[in-house]
Amino acid sequence: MKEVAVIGAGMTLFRRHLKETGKELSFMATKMAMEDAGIQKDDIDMVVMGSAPDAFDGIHMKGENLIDGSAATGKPYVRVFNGGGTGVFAPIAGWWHVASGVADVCLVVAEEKMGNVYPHPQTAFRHIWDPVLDRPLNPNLVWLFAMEMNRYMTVHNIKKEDIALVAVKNKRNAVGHPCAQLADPNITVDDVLNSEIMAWPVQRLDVSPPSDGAAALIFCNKDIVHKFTDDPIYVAGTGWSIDSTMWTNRDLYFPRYVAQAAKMAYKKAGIINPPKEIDFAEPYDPFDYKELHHMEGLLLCKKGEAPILTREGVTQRDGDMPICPSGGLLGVGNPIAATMGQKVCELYWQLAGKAGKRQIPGDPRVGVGQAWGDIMQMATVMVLRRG
Amino acid sequence: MSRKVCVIGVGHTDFNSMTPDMQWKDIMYEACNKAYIDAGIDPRKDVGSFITCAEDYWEGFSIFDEFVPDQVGALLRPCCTVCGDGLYGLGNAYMQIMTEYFDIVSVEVHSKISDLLTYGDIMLHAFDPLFDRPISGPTMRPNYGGSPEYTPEAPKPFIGSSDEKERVHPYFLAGLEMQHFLRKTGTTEEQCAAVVVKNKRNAFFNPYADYESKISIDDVMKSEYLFKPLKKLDISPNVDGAVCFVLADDKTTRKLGIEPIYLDGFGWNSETPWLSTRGMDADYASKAAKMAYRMAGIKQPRIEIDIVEVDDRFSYKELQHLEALGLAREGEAAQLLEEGELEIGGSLPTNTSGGSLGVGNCLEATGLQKALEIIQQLRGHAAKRQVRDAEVGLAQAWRGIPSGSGAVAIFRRG
Amino acid sequence: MEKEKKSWPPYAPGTHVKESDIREKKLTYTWWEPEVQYSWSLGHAMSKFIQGLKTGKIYGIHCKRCKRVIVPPRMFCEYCFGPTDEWVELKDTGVIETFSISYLDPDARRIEEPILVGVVSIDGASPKHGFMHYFGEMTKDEIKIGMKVKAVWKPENEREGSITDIKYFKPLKGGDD
Amino acid sequence: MGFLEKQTDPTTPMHWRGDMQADYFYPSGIAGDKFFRHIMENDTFLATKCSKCNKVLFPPRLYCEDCFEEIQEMDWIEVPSTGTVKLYTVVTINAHGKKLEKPRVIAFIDIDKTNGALLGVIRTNDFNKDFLGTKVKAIFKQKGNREGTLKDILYWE
Repeated sequence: MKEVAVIGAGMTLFRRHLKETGKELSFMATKMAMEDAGIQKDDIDMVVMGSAPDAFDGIHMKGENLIDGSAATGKPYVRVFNGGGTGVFAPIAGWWHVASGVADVCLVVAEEKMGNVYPHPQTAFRHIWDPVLDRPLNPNLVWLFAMEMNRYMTVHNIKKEDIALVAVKNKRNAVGHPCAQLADPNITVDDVLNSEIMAWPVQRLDVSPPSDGAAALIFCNKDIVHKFTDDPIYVAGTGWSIDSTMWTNRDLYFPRYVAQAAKMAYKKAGIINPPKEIDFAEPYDPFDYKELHHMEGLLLCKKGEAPILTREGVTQRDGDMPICPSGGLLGVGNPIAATMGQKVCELYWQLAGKAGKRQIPGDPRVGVGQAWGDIMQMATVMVLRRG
Repeated sequence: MSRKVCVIGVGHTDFNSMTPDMQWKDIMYEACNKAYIDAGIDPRKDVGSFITCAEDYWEGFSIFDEFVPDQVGALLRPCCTVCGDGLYGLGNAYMQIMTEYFDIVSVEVHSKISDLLTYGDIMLHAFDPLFDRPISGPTMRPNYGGSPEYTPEAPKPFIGSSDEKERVHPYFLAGLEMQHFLRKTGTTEEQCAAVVVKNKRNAFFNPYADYESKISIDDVMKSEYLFKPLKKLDISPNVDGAVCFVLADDKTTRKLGIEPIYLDGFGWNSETPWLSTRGMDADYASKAAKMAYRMAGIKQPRIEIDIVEVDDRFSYKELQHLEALGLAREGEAAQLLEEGELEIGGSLPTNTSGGSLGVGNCLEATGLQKALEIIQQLRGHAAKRQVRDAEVGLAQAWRGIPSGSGAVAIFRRG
Repeated sequence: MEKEKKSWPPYAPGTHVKESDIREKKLTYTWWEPEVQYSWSLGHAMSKFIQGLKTGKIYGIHCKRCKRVIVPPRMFCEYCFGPTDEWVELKDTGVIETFSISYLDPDARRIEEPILVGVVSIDGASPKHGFMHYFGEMTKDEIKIGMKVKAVWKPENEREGSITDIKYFKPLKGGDD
Repeated sequence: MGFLEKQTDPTTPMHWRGDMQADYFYPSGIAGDKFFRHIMENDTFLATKCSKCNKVLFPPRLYCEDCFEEIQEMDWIEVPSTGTVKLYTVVTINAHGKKLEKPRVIAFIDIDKTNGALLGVIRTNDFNKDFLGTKVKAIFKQKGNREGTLKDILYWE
């Protein structure tokens, strides 16, 4: 197996609607990553596209449509897809292109244009449900999360105030992020608790917004990394896992699939005691409770302990275990697959000391990024390490 | 010493124009179950990672990946969707094994296209929305279904500008490409028809094929022009079916006591998505083949390769692909066909399974249906269509209209 | 080295478009309405399940190896990858595993009267095995996790073989069982 | 299939209808917006020239996909809305596979003074004619009715 290094990353603005086409967004993110790495199109051997449902962009086989913007014309190009998990899964696929020795330099592009679908991005989510069991009930996507959140709160007896702290933290963290859609330096817990109820217990400010955006990442083989940088960041381990389609057949209070994926990634990375050995994490936070849920799934704390850590300030950017220092999905935006920008690109920027205003103090060496998708069943985990 | 990757098990369902009694989950389960039994493994214990190749709109779900794990045996295991032909899945499985994270990886791909009622419209949905799709017809929903109500925020829909009331079938692109191929290589329509005759005849000896038939060149020539010069019988009809491959590294293969068939090389490539500037010479296939030949150490493909299965969703595609793969010179493929070299007993047996014209077009499963034939031939399990002394086989697939992407895989008997 | 000092991402490419810009047509766009219709095969398990609903019965299926009674039923067990064994008729009562009080319709438009919805685990099936449905005859303040509930069926002549043949689940009181 | 018990009554319902219906709005993008705004006011096209490989890209783009260079403002050029038929086909069926009311001729048209082409519908009543190499020009909607999409080109003749 070849060691794999990250040598460049880029991302676009995240907004509810962007004027650019999906191709153009991919081009912009790719261009930035290529500038970061200091390479040209010809240096790239292969390209991986990560993009979530075709039903957002409104283009069937949309991977094919995005080829030219992803610097992939005339190159081996493949699109991988895991629902919401794609944000971290696309880099995992990029990693195996290089780790297997098939490619030396692999570009990963993640793109999403949720603004294309009318009347609302959630219209596309109508079709994620089982056609026989669920769709006749006219479900809304938020129901799923509301049900999971309720179960999680009830089992561990968690107060909404503690969960709202996550939204506050992430929207404040996002202030230093130039691409952020919902950064807010003045938001308070009361703002979250008083926001409109969507599907109790989920309220407006508990939720990340639908967005347009793209992100890009460049991997290279360790043998040639000296050409690009003196201080490389390596992929230490990857893991992914999927649970049953039948989400009504298991207890939703704990994401066992996340634990499974995390164990796989930690084993490969040689991590035995995750809370001690991992310096910071970017768990997937489309909803504020999800960050807590995923911290527990990533084995960064015991079951039910995440809200306590949050209350104690441990997960703040200057805390012992910074969580979502980028601002996460709640602050920066949620263009499903393009959240690679917060979940993996951010790990790279933090470890390389390039995060500017968002930089975690204390010289972080190991970070973990995670995404989650499908009907509450898919987890993808990537651990990056410096030097 | 670096690993080698072998095919240790294959499983498939029958291919049928429709499968009303089986859910998509059921056909996937059947193919996977047969492949695991074939390899003699227990998916719940032995398989490290699972790959499914699918596209959302073919299946009818916004996120098809959700509906995969149970029936492939991937509960709480690494499992993912690759949006591409089955051969792409095979390539990714190869890479996963080479990372040494996994020893055994399964690749499943299926077509349940009979579930989809609006095939033409979905395919149009793959065209570029700004510069290609509008020429196919009105932007408003053409006939049935009725429009959903519009919110005040929604932009008002445009009315189609010309007098067209219907959208044309997206296969017009194949008609254009066929015209280009015929002009460039001097191939005739009769020669394309001969491909149809050959493949539908081969399908008689393939028990899972759905469109075997004894027809003459004349029958094909007399079939109606749908997209001149493309005729009705030049087009492969859609079928349902599923195929599953189980791959493993060479050490595990030996441990299982399985005679190895090596996945020696594979390649894939994509051309520009801009239809209007794409070359139309199946450049994707020649680039993918170059990559695969390099990986497999093949220098003279025409001599070293014993059997090929190339994408023949449209009759001319078989000839075009043979030329793109470097197995025939420009304009030579039709000549080889006429000389009988592409027959089962010829020097370059092509689409012995019956190809998409004989088996049916199984969309994303096309690549693995072709790879399946190669495996059966290399194992010597092809009964009446067996090619003698087949050692090296090549399978190639294209992603279909309107893409310019395709993959190639080369298998070698160990 | 100069590059290293920069804060990444150094700029944020992209042009923000407001909803009002679209309404006022400040940018050009193409509109398209696809026609996307399906007729999925139900398969043996789902077919039996919805026919059961039509006759007022909830069917589960037994996996003997895993000692699981599964609902909604399927032809194979995802835990052992073997075929499932025997059909089991379940009760139409169960327990609320989790719920939500929704003010949103499927297209994220607001509705006045909230929908009570959640997961019911069905009595007679293995623990935590159930499906999603509506709740009725209770207020949003009364509903809670762990509550016993019973299905309220549509009149027999209105049932059409669908999950909606059950109107909703209502609180189970002593005499109902 | 590997199942132990199956349905055997052929009259049992085995299908479930549904859809994935939604409507789509595609912004023209940076390059597209410029192009479509131009054809709303003019009867000519815009194309972009890559300063590196000198290809005249049509339809115009924000970047050259081969060189991956961004197109600069000064590289936009005006080209005539005429061209030559590169390839054509006569389509007789609609997307549902039914006969079209009237066959339609769809062609790739090489746009003059560019390295690009455009798909277009050719207006004709003679479906046996050989159109290859025919010079054609775009017929636009009346100015004022144009909406900034490819639909503003009614047909080619």
